[in-house]
Amino acid sequence: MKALIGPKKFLDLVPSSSSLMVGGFLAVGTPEKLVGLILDSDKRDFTVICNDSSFPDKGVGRLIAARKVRKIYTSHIGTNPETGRQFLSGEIEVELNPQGTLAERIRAFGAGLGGVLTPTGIGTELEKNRRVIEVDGRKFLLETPLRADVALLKAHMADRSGNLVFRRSARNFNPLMALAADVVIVEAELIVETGSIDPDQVMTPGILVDYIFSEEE
Amino acid sequence: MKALIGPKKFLDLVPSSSSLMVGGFLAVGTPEKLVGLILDSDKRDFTVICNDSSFPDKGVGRLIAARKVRKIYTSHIGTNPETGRQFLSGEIEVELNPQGTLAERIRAFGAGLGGVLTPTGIGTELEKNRRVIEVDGRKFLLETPLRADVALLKAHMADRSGNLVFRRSARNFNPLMALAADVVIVEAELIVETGSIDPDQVMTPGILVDYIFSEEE
Amino acid sequence: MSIAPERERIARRIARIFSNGDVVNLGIGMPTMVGNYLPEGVSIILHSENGFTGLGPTPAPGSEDPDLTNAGAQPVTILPGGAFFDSLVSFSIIRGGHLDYTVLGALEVDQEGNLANYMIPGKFVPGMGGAMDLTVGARKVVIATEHCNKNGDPKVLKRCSLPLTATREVDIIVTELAYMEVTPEGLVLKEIFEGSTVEAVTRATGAELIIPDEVGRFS
Amino acid sequence: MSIAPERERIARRIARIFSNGDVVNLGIGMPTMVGNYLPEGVSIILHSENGFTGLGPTPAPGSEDPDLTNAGAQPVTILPGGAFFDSLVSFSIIRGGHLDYTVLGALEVDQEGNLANYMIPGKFVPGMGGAMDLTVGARKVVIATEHCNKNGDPKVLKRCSLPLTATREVDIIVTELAYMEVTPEGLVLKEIFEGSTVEAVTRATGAELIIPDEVGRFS
Repeated sequence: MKALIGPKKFLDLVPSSSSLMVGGFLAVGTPEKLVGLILDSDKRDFTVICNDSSFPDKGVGRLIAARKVRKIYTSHIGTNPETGRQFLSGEIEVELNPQGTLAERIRAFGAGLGGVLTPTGIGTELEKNRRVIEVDGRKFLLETPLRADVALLKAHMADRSGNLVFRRSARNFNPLMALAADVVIVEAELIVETGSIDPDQVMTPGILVDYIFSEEE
Repeated sequence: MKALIGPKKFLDLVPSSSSLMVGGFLAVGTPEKLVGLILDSDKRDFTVICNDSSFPDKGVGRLIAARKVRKIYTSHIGTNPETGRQFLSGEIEVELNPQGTLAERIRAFGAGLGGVLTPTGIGTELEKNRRVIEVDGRKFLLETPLRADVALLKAHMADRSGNLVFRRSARNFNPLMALAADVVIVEAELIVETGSIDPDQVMTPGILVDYIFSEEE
Repeated sequence: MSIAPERERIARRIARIFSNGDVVNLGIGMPTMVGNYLPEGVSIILHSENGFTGLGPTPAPGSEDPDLTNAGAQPVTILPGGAFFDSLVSFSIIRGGHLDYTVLGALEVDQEGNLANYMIPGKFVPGMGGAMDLTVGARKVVIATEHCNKNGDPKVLKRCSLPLTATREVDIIVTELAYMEVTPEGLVLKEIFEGSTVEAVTRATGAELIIPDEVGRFS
Repeated sequence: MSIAPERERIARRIARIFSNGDVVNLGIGMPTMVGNYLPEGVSIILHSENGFTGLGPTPAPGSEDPDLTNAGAQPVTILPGGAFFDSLVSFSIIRGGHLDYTVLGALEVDQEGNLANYMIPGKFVPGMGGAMDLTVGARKVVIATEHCNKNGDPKVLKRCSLPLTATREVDIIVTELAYMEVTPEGLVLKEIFEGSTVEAVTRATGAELIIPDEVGRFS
């Protein structure tokens, strides 16, 4: 049985200056309640790892608009003018990663790898900040693991053992991030009893989840 | 719609001396009908990539007992005395890989990576045949991609678009191999119409599958 | 949704590239339109990098599913035979060579097959999203672009000047004026818009064009 | 299934290592027995490297599911709260540090925490299976082994002579005579079997043992 946590305990788990992986693709699959709690708190100076910086009024975009993010690792900031503005003015640090590379780096940490060799980015500016390793005469960039203190996931359904089911395109980065953070917290649309989900249909095994958010706690 | 193929067409796709990835863990999740067809044919000299060499009377173990395998990439041969005997006498070449490394190598090819860095095997005999790469002062083995000409998968259910659902612990290496071979052939317990499987519950997307085996063809 | 005739022409020409059953990723913007112009009898499977195959049309108003969007966050549908997966599998499909085509826009593209489409330093830095992976990973890369930018300067160049998305990966470039292929010998002008001339196209192009004896026409 | 009292003793002592809720992978053979001796009130989650968590007991005869076996191909069950996954996820869990413990057998184990358990060159070459990954990846590695081999030679050594499964990864060694911990200072004898003596254990051990002032007893 996983601990159900309410807003107060949740905020204790995400101190200022901590690093947060946040599921979602343009806010689809982002745990908006958890983001909202951080937004309404005095917590700040977060490092965020997320596919994109969303929109100013959605997902992690809200944290950026509220100037709570010091650095973001992401693949795309084009939908949030506030990220671009803060980036050009030096208020926020942005490390742009190809989307597949971002996924591989998160997975690399989660799977205990020292890195992966990818052809993506060879011959581009990315080469400047990466080691180039040749295998059988072909060049690859060495991409190193990415971790976070806390992962904030959004699931369609969680059972009380932490097993998760995602829905439609809201799955995206959520299952990867479940392996790559010290503390994994899930916001689920439905919380069901252990045994309610066919174990073949679990998308994230419960052993990877630490806490399930519940407004009733 | 994927082509349904019968025994004759199937055997045309697995010529002698080709390399075969075969799903299964001690034959659980191995397509026994496809293995049986190869066994009963005059095809030989295969390279096999499989988690283990199974038992002499099951799965790929049958191909080994029939001396149809020239080389096997695997993690374990202890359950098939015939593999050990042929290995010690020099009749079969065996490349032993840690099971997780075998999975990563297959995935690396399937995902277009040049390789992955793994801590597994550091300080062991495996170092002799691998490049050692240091990242942040920690040593890793560079494990390179593994591919095959043909992947032989076993699914519980396949729809006519090639979407696959596996069952229980028969899943194992099957989903990984679906990305790592030129030709992907599936033997399914059930073949259903397109649209019968909830797209959230598909475990291998149909675009990765080339042929569905059907005895009726 | 109205569409400029030049953009429709590009989308229509690109749509004729595909064979039945091809798996294709269409980038945001003009490439997305390509799906509307497939010839009779040709059906392709669209891959959406946020996590599924079988991308279908926009849902009827009121039946949108907030959990089902395309890579541009617009509500879409999934067709029978489609499948959902996570971002890791999505990009394994992309980088592992499991897409037949990707269609992407360009800021600049050049005769060596280099592409620049993700940033203008100091001005416009949206990020590469999935574009670098798509360009490197898809079997064939098709660029959909206006022949010239808003200032009238050519976008098809000898050599890109902006930061590259990928090197030597582009296979086909389609503009409202020309259908070009990147070959080991250079950039070949295979077809021109029926309302234009080889001379006019050459003049509007910043790249060295190889002009075969027979140049086709498209409309 | 009958079990030698020495092996039962090892399994029983190891079972007392775990805390409630720990995620544990038990190797084939003696380690598998550990699950039968958990203290009252302690429930652990077993990971099976062939692809699931929530490994449960052997099914009743006649209700075996051919698709549901443990890593030794024996029919098993899955408990409520368990989940199936593929081999990639299974070993991501193992290597990514998501297992609290693995319990493995040994051919040899030494005072530096090195383990040899997958081959005897020229004689016995079963392969490492998942053992190398488990040893490197699990947070704590527990070795379950007889103190001496069939010839009476010690299996706990100064330095392994057989090819290594992993270097410096072993944390705890439990035999029918002793419970030992690998520390930065060396191998510490924490407890001995109540029917033995420190001298007898020291004599049967090929490693240098650090003997604390207080050595515990187990039964």
